[in-house]
Amino acid sequence: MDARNFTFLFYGFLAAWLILIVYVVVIAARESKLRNEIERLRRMVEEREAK
Amino acid sequence: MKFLRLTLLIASKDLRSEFRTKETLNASLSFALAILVLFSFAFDPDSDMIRQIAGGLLWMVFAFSSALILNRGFAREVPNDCLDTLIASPVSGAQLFLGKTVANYVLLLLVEAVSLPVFGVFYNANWARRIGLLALVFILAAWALAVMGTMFSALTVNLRLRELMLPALLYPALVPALMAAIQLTNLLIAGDTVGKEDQIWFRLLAGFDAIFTLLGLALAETVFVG
Amino acid sequence: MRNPILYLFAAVAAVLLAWDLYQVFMILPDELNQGMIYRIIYFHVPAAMVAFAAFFASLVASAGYLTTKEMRYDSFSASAIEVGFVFATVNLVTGSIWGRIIWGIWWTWDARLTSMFVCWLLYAAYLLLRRAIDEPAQRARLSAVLSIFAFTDVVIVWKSIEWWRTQHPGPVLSIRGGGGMAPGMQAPLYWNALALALLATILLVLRMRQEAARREIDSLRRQAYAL
Amino acid sequence: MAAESPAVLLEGLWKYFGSFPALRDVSFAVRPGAALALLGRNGAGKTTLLRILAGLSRPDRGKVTILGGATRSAQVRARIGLLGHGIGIYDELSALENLTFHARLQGLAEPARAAHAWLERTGLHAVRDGLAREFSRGMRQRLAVARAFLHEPSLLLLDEPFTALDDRAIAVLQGLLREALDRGATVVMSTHQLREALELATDVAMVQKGRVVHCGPRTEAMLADPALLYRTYGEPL
Repeated sequence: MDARNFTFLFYGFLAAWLILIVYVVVIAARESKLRNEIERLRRMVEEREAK
Repeated sequence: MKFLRLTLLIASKDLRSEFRTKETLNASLSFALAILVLFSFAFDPDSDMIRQIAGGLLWMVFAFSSALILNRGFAREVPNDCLDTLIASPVSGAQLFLGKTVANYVLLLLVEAVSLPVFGVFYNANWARRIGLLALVFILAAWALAVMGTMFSALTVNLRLRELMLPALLYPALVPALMAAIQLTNLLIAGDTVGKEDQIWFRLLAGFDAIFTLLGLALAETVFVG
Repeated sequence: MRNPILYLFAAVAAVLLAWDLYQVFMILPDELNQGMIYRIIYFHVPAAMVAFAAFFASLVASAGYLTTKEMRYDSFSASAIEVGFVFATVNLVTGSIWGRIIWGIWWTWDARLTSMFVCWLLYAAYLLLRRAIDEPAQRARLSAVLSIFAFTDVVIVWKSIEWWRTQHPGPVLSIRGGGGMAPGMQAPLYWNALALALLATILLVLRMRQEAARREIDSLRRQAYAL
Repeated sequence: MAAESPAVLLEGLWKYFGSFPALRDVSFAVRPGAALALLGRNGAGKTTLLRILAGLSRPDRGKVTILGGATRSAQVRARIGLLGHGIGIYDELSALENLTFHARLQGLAEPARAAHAWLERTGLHAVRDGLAREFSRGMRQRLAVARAFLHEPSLLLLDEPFTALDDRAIAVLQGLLREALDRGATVVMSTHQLREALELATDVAMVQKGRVVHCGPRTEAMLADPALLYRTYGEPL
């Protein structure tokens, strides 16, 4: 019982941290996507203004 | 009094155009009946089984078939920009919301009134033993469906994914009310009394109705006017 | 991550979490009935606290948006719900793992668990709704209304252990009048809640910057197509 | 006459979609009995402006006074007539039911009588019991015009009123607009049909990228050369 007890405690903490880490990764990925989108639109606005 | 006049005007307009075509009502009813038939094949309905699944089955049927009605409530206003015309007219957001809710409520009660006897026939259930309280459950829970459904269909009426968003929002929000309705329906169809322990479900239903009716009335104007 | 205050928050959170882990694993004894698994409470309960605090903050910000129409409130509200949603997920997952040991099952449909799951679904629907609306002001308005509606379920989760007899334990913390937990065991829980709250604040700030970037994208897009 | 308060008064109006300003510091007044034509390219902000006047949308900054009251107040809403892009007619209801519903909605004392009278005026009385969805396009449009006019509104808000109409409906609408102006009603309309609009208009406002760049009386020169304003403000038509 106690061995399983310990394993599951480990799983619990692991799962909790994993969820948080995944979220941080999601945020980071989104960050670069947003930055690219802003760049793209800025260029588009400049181009259209130049015309 | 003036508040109710315009509310009822909206409701009667909706009901009149629904009863003219009966499109939604027919679709919703045949959907409800189809589920009832399918389930009677899936389970071998003996009296013990009925005791356990009656509430769940009935409220699943109502919840799913009501989505058609609730979706249509505001979708009806979309084609010719009728919603804009209504919002610009002297009817207030709260009156419009309540009128739509009442119209949906009447249609939902109709679906329930047809489905319940059909359920009794298909499943050999003697559902009328505690008809008074059962009616109260249906009246309260149908209002919960109507009020929540009308609010969320007002929220989603102008969205691209209207038909997809409504169920995604509506069903989680309805869970407390549906749970209460299922528990009480199970008890009452089995002919049991509602003990002290189960009073909470009635309170939950009534509270749900009251809170969301008030929230809906308070926020309707915000939802309609951008 | 350029803001020094954020670094400070991160440092404090890290120290607190390390100290807490030390306390929880090295100092505190096993619980009488549960053995060592009870230690999961130090994540399970603070995660719920943080999630509910975030949802409440979003409720306030939503009301703020509806009265002032300031987009800042909308950014805050959306960010708080997303972060709160993550912590709600942590709460559900850790709870489920705990339940597997204590009750022998991953999940049971009692009032507490069900209402929490519904709460999770509702806020997931909120995040879905935001993606379905393109026009920023409309998105802000409608999601503010949904945030207000959804919060009623948080109240139900909160009160569920008093309203129903649930498999989930009743209040154990002394601040809610429960007495199930020794004071020595409660202190690390509060400290951990503080640490997670700091972590949530950092995530919230990062997330709000992204909302600002999104707003810029919206206006650039309008500009580009209006030219 | 000079002391009369304006029918529509806009002061420093801003409307944002996100951070994009669709209306930027719009201010003007329309005196009672005037017919204002809002000109401008698509996306200039004409529809946004009309939606704010109709109470369908709230400005983010600035003040709107309509017929001496605030938009969205019940008294004001009972006095405006709106004819937008959509016709605001229910397809499953008959012509008579549609008009009776709107007459009730507007709180008319004798809704049925008003409905019959307006069916008569728009030449739809013979088909009053036909469902709106069975009507031809032109008939539906005339029904929509009747719907917008039947409570004799003091302020008419028309968004591109001539665009979707056929000749007969345009004739009906023009007749009704003249009559409304004669009884002292105010008209604000956005339009691309320059000639029809300018013939009716007493005033003209030019909207460009959310700004009102010109607002003044309609002149004979404009009537003679409908594109004049567009050329003056450097906007190719």
